[in-house]
Amino acid sequence: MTMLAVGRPTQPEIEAGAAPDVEGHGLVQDELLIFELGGWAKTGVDLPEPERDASDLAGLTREAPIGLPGLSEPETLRHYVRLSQKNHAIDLAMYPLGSCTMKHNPRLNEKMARLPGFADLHPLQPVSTVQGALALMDELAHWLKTLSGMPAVALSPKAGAHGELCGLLTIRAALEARGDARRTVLVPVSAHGTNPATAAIAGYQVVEIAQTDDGRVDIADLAAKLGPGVAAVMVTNPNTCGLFEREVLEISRLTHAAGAFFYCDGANFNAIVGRVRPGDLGVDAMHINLHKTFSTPHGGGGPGAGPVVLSAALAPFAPAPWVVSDGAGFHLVERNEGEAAAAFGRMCAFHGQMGMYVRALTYMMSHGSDGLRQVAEDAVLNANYVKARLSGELTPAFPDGPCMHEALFDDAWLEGTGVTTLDVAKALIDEGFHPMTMYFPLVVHGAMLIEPTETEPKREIDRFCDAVLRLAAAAKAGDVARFKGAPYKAPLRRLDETAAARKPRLRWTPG
Amino acid sequence: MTMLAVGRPTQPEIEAGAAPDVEGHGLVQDELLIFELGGWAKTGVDLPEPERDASDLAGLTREAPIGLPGLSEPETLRHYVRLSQKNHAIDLAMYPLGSCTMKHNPRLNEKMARLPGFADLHPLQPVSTVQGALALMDELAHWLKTLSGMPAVALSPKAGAHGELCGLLTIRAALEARGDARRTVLVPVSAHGTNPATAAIAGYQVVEIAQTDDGRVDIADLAAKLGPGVAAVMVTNPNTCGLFEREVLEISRLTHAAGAFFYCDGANFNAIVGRVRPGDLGVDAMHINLHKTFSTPHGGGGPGAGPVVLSAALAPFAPAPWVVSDGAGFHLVERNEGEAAAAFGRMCAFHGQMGMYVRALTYMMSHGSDGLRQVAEDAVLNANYVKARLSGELTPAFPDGPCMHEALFDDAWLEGTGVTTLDVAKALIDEGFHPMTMYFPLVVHGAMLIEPTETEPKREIDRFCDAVLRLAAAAKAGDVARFKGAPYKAPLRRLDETAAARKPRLRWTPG
Amino acid sequence: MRYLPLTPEDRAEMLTIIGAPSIDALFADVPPEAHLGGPVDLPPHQGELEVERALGRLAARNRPAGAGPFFCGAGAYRHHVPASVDHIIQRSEFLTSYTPYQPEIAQGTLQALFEFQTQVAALTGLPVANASLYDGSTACAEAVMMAARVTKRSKAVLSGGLHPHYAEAAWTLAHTAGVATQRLPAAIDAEAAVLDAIDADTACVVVQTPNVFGTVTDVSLIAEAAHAAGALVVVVTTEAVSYGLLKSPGEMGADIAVAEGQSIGNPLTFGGPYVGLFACREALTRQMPGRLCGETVDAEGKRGFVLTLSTREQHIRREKATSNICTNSGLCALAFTVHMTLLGEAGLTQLAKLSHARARLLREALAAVPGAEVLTSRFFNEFAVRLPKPAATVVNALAADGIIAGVPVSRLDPAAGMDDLLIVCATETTSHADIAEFAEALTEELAQ
Amino acid sequence: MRYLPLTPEDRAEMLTIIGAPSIDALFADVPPEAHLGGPVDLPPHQGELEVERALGRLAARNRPAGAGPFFCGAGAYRHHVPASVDHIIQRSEFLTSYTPYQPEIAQGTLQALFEFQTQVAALTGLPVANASLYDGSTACAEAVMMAARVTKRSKAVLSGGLHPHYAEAAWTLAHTAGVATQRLPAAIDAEAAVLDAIDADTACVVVQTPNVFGTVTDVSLIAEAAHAAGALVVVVTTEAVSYGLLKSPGEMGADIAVAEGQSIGNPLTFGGPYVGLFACREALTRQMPGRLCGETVDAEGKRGFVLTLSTREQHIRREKATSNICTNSGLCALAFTVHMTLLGEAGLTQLAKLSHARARLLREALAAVPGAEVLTSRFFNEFAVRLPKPAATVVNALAADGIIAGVPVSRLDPAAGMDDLLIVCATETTSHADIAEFAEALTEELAQ
Ligand SMILES: Cc1ncc(COP(=O)(O)O)c(C=O)c1O
Ligand SMILES: Cc1ncc(COP(=O)(O)O)c(C=O)c1O
Repeated sequence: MTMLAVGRPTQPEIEAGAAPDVEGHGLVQDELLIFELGGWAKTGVDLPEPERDASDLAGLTREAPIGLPGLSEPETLRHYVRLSQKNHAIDLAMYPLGSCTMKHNPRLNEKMARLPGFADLHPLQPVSTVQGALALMDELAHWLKTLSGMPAVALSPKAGAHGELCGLLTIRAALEARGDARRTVLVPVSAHGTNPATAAIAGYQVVEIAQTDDGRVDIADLAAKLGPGVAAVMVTNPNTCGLFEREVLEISRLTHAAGAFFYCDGANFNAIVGRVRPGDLGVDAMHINLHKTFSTPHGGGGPGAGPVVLSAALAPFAPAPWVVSDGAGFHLVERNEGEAAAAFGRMCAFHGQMGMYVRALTYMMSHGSDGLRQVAEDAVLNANYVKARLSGELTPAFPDGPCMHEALFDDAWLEGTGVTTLDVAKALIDEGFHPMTMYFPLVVHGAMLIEPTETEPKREIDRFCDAVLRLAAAAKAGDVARFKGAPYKAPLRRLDETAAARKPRLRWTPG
Repeated sequence: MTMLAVGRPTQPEIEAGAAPDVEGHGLVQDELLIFELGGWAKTGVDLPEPERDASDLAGLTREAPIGLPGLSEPETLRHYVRLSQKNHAIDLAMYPLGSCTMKHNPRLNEKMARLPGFADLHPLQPVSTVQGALALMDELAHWLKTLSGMPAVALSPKAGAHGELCGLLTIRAALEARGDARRTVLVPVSAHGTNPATAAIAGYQVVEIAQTDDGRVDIADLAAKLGPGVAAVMVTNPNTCGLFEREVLEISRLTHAAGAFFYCDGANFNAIVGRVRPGDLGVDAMHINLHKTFSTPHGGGGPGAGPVVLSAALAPFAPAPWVVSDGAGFHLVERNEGEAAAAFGRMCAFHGQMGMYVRALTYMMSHGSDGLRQVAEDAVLNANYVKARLSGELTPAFPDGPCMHEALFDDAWLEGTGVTTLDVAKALIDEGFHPMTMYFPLVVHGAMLIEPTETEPKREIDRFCDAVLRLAAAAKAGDVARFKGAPYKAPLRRLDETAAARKPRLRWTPG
Repeated sequence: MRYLPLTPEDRAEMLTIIGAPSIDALFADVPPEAHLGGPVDLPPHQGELEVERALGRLAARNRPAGAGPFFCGAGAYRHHVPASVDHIIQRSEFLTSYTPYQPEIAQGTLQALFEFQTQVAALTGLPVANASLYDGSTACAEAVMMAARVTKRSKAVLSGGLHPHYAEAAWTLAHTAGVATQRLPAAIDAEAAVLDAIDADTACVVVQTPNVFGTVTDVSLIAEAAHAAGALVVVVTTEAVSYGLLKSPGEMGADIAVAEGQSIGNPLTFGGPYVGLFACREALTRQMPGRLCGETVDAEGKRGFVLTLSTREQHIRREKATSNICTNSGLCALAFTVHMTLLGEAGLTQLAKLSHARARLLREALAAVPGAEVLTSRFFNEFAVRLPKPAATVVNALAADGIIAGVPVSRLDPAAGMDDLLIVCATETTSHADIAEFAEALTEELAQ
Repeated sequence: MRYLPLTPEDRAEMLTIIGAPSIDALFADVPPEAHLGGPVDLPPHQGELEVERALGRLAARNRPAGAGPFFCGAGAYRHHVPASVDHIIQRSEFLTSYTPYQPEIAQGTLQALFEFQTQVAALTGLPVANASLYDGSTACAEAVMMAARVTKRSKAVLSGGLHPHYAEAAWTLAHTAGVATQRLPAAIDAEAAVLDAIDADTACVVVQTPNVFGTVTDVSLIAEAAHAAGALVVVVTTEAVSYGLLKSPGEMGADIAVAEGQSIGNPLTFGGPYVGLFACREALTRQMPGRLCGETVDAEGKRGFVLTLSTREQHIRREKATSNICTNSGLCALAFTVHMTLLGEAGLTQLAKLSHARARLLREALAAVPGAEVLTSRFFNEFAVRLPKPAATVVNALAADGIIAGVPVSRLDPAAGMDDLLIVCATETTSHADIAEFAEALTEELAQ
């Protein structure tokens, strides 16, 4: 149908003024919780009538109602589409969360993961009916091993932290196998929280390694703390300051000399993929976040996948399942027997994050060896460009030398302005960007960690840098309100997290 | 990675004030045209090298550059995702465009249309390789014929207007076949623009039929104008005032008595589907907008599909292609021969809107005969509810008796307020709704045509009615600025259509 | 039912507020004898799972183009559509919005249309393009009508290289308006022949390049002659990818260029929905059919886009409109634009060259098949082959072996007396293996 | 390369601004000997079409569950996922966003998580649920660790009905922390046996209902006894749809309920990604692993949601955290919530009853097969069948006929000495024809 059938094109009659108090929000809709939309008897599905009753379960069935609302399909779709528009996303603008590698998530990955041959496959079907799935896992393993320069990989860990645990348990098993019970793991102060947490959960005492003024592992301190009690040294490289551990070869030499294993947190692998192989650096175990380096989507918090590449010394202790092949095709070793006799156990049910394997392999094959190398180079180039553009106004935590995939700033430049790192982050929201990572790593005061990734165009990085510089000028000019009140233009103003923690309301309750 | 590694949850420090002049827009991004994003040498695809050159086309190949920018995949995706957020959509809120039937578009329809067995099928493959596609067309035809109570259907028209043309050309062919050249088509004043336009293009003179005070065809005027020169009477039923033509049987009786054919515009079929069969009303031809009644998406302006159901008298003259079947399976009659010897010609290349057929049949099978009947009932119920809720403050164009699927108001209630129908529409945008259809039908002054459809929940209709009533109160209270300046909260303020028409800029040009 | 939000309680409450005793009361205006007592004779509602299975069974009875060697063209082309294109057109905001009549909340669609028009103008080498028509064939018919309006003449000369379906659709629309369409005999290299048919009553000549037999023609000379005779030149293209390699219609003097845009961004889908491209000279703008999107500013002076020049259209001009079109091919146009943006000039050129290269490989392979003779000398990515037996017979035989060999001319135009001609096509999706398999199977078939 | 926006000109310009002579200069910190001269030994980049074909070939070497009769359960379940669920989780704003650390621009994700937590709490009958863990098995392991923390005891008793993979994952995590896991012998009706194993050092008993053999148990009495002994009760559920019909863990006295949420909203995907549900009593909140979303207000007093109580988590508490989990299963949790919202209580109950009904039909059919003996008496939608030959042999034989007969116990737990046991499962996707075909094929197979 047609608007304006009167035929006269229209024209604004009055000069635009500020909005009078209009209750609505234009396209952005307030949205209640499903529990408040009142669909207590509704459903958005149509199901046939059951052919049998549940009389055989007398006494076992629920009497009281569950208390779950339902909505018709149109209402459900609208509810979640409305909610979605309250999110920032890579697809909307730069998302420079340091250490998170928020890169473009290709839609081809999603399409491939949805092929019935992958998505509609049960983990316990006879292996004769899943040869393609096992071949894919084998191929993914081949890529990961080749890119890392390491001989083995355990695919099953479900995220980075899970991979860390897998790595440390492999090390623990290797040590036990040689009757060498060691009790501590050395972790740099700059490490991501999951490192010490994982070490503790793996049953180790965590001892911190100091950091040098140039943001690297303090070799002297490391040497001093290494000893017969040390099971592993857990170093992130490139590290969480966005710097490459220059002394990495020395770190691994010292570590091995002390009979310990070198665990590398590979969350930042994106900076070196295709250019440097951890295997060449003496690494014994490293997890790879497929949801970072290999573009599987973060999905608002997961799922991810954290395969762990392993050195020859550790390979035998990797957990089940293993994919092995012979003339007859691929097989799954699901128990600690045969090739996996020394496996330390099992990380989870079934075989890991197949959906992420498909996405990651799709991405790897798309980039190829040449493209992946370019990924690292562009990621590092973008980060150094940000560092160069902002260093005039902001204070880089480690000014000397290049950074790798992320640029780290401290809050010295805010001194005396009354504006904090948090305020800058919130003000960036008004500028249309997701804030950088803030207050991490802990070793840097008021840290601002900016990781553009290789999939940001120069134009967008410039837009971002311009906004940061505008804010820097505003802060120095004393325009504090712009920061303290920020965000002004987000779906919500600044949220009260303190109140949330003081008396937690963790679920909706009637009335 | 983590925000707030400092560990202290944060809290707003200052009371929320109005936003200072912040340049950004939060989540809503300004977005340039692709031609301004400067990717003149870029591409977002990777293609292998051609194995042969184009030397054999010497003299025929382009020398000058085309002048098309390209973008990488991340940039392209971001560009169009940003643009998308500047649109209103059914999935966001009520979209009560009268006569457009903006109902929920089920995602199952989209999924089915993308099955390779439908989406990856060439129209000229050997029929032995497309039996499922022909079976689907045959099944769709069966549903349309059964629902309309008519013996035949021409599927190929690509939208409603195309269906109108198909219908009139069928009528013309039938008349010519009986050596009866008639020159005029009678069309009510309230008709949709496509009706007179189509009649003219089909080579007929358009004569208007008057309308009664209660918004129906003036039977006396119709009778007066009917005669040997009249080829067809073209009536929309339910009509564009949202009313059922009470005298429809008389209309068809008179029409047939005069040797003319009764064409019904079926754009509003949603109001009666499953409850009334046009065939029982004496209709000879009627197009059905699959993109209205049968939920195929409007897609920002199309594509649609406009199959035309036909009476026995007209059936032989339907255009190619025809799907026919025998023991050997389904066949396509693609030329005016055999069964189709009398066909008037061809509406378009190939066989019509297959993608829409799949969606429409998916929808029909989901609803079934019982669900489709309920569709009509709920659509009519919702419209009458809107009429009831608004009639106190607004002025219904036809207060007496029920309306069908849409509620029509005139602008008498705005008299003296200085506010126009257009202003009300723009103010509704600020309230978060898409405006109703305005200034159509032409027979009603400052018409506001509201069609909620059956897929709107009562809660949303109430939200809409509350907003309209709020605006009515504001208009009567003299708050003109709220209207004249509206919209205030949309991505853009009111646009200058007059300037656009005065010196048209229909494409981007450098500089 | 899952698509219906109203509950029985809602319905009861609403009826009360309406003041109606029952739903039936709301249908009181329907003549009693026309009321259906109950549901019509069709199956009842089904769940998603059941419907999905039923449709899946139908789909399984078709042989997708991608399932094996495949060589059909002749107006619809199998090109790879990037996953991100389909992702964008499924965005709720694009998929479930209407024609952008309220520009303040439709800038997404409008800006995309403005980009579409600019891309189409660039590709066709003409200054003005509309916001899409149904498909290439209806765009061609509209072009003929427009030429008649502009020139006030009543004859259109259709080249023998014009796709037969296009010729039929043009005839259907034109003859009702008293515009004669003179369709010249089918011929591989047919375009030049239109010259001899031009007379004082000729509104336009309609030529196609690459034509239905694949022949590429530089229509510059034809255009000169036509213009000299006061006729307009309509250049038709069914394979939009060819714009990436060949001279544009505008460059060759076309007044109106129409094309089928399917092969950029849109799947085959058995023939539709597709997207008609329509471009012309500036002077003809106000005679164009279909919607136009134009640039303007909002009340704050910010750039924005609106539908404009609607006084040409049915909803304003009614029986005097330039066309009756209302709903067009919006979402297909969006798919075209997104894919075109991904390609860019570099990608489109590469894609065109690759399709051409694969077609040359196909030509080499088929030319070597005993009994097969390649007839088209200047082609982009499809050409005609003469076979020693009816092409339809060969196609059916090869289909049984899982090879879709192409389109027999007899299927499009039995009257042409070209039953032994087969139109074959290659694109970037045609693999070397496909070609080898085809040549081998054809050799066998012709040997019998 | 299509995913890389930088042009050569961009790179040169950026290097200049950086003041670096070359890209290599930016890698100066890498030890020279560790520099790779060129690309590693892997294939070069490929276009979308080529990659799609390669992955398609791999997919084609698998037999999808939906391709024919299919009866696998045992921890992963084939249910129909509505198309709208997949549409929502593919929305850019959900798919390509990170953990909602900046709540002002993550309310979409946060509100959905708050709805998720509320739904999980309702389903499990416990007041507090977290924002998801990796899957059911890791959730189970975390529950054991949490129970040990809470009770300061160092033994967990695992029922013989607990899914073997769950038991192994729990053992793996627990034993490193010095928490012993006493795994009781596998048995069809195994849960009650945990009572005898409880001692003063028992931190928790872990029972599963429906258990891996399908047996449904009312654990109320077990809970009473365990509580009396100061032990916590962890109730595991692998088939979340069963919540629609059976008593909830909370109702039966569970302190902690963990479940695999896959069967609501998530496809099988060969075992992952799935979504772990984790709920517990209020008093245990601050000992929970994983993220929690809580309600609060913004500076204008408007309701909003944030991640809260993070002082339990690794990024704040580091080595003292309750768990090392960071990335969880956000998008799978969203799929769960969207599907759960579509179902509602009415739909979930209906779905549960339908799955149970189909399982009863399956039981009737298999019970009639000579040689087959149904062992599970109280089941929801799966049960164990004893066969006269090794179950694995039968499964492989039927797979050859296109029937996926179920999961042999030997595959999960060879040590159990139950090689002749087959676990079969039915859901709403199991048709009458599937069941008939299975029974017939099994009859034949056993007859040999
Ligand atoms: C440096 C580092 N290590 C480990 C992790 C943990 O990875 P995941 O969140 O996948 O468990 C992250 C990501 O948050 C990280 O940035
Ligand atoms: C009453 C009426 N008739 C005809 C049409 C034309 O249908 P279409 O836009 O599909 O050509 C419409 C829709 O705009 C309409 O509302």
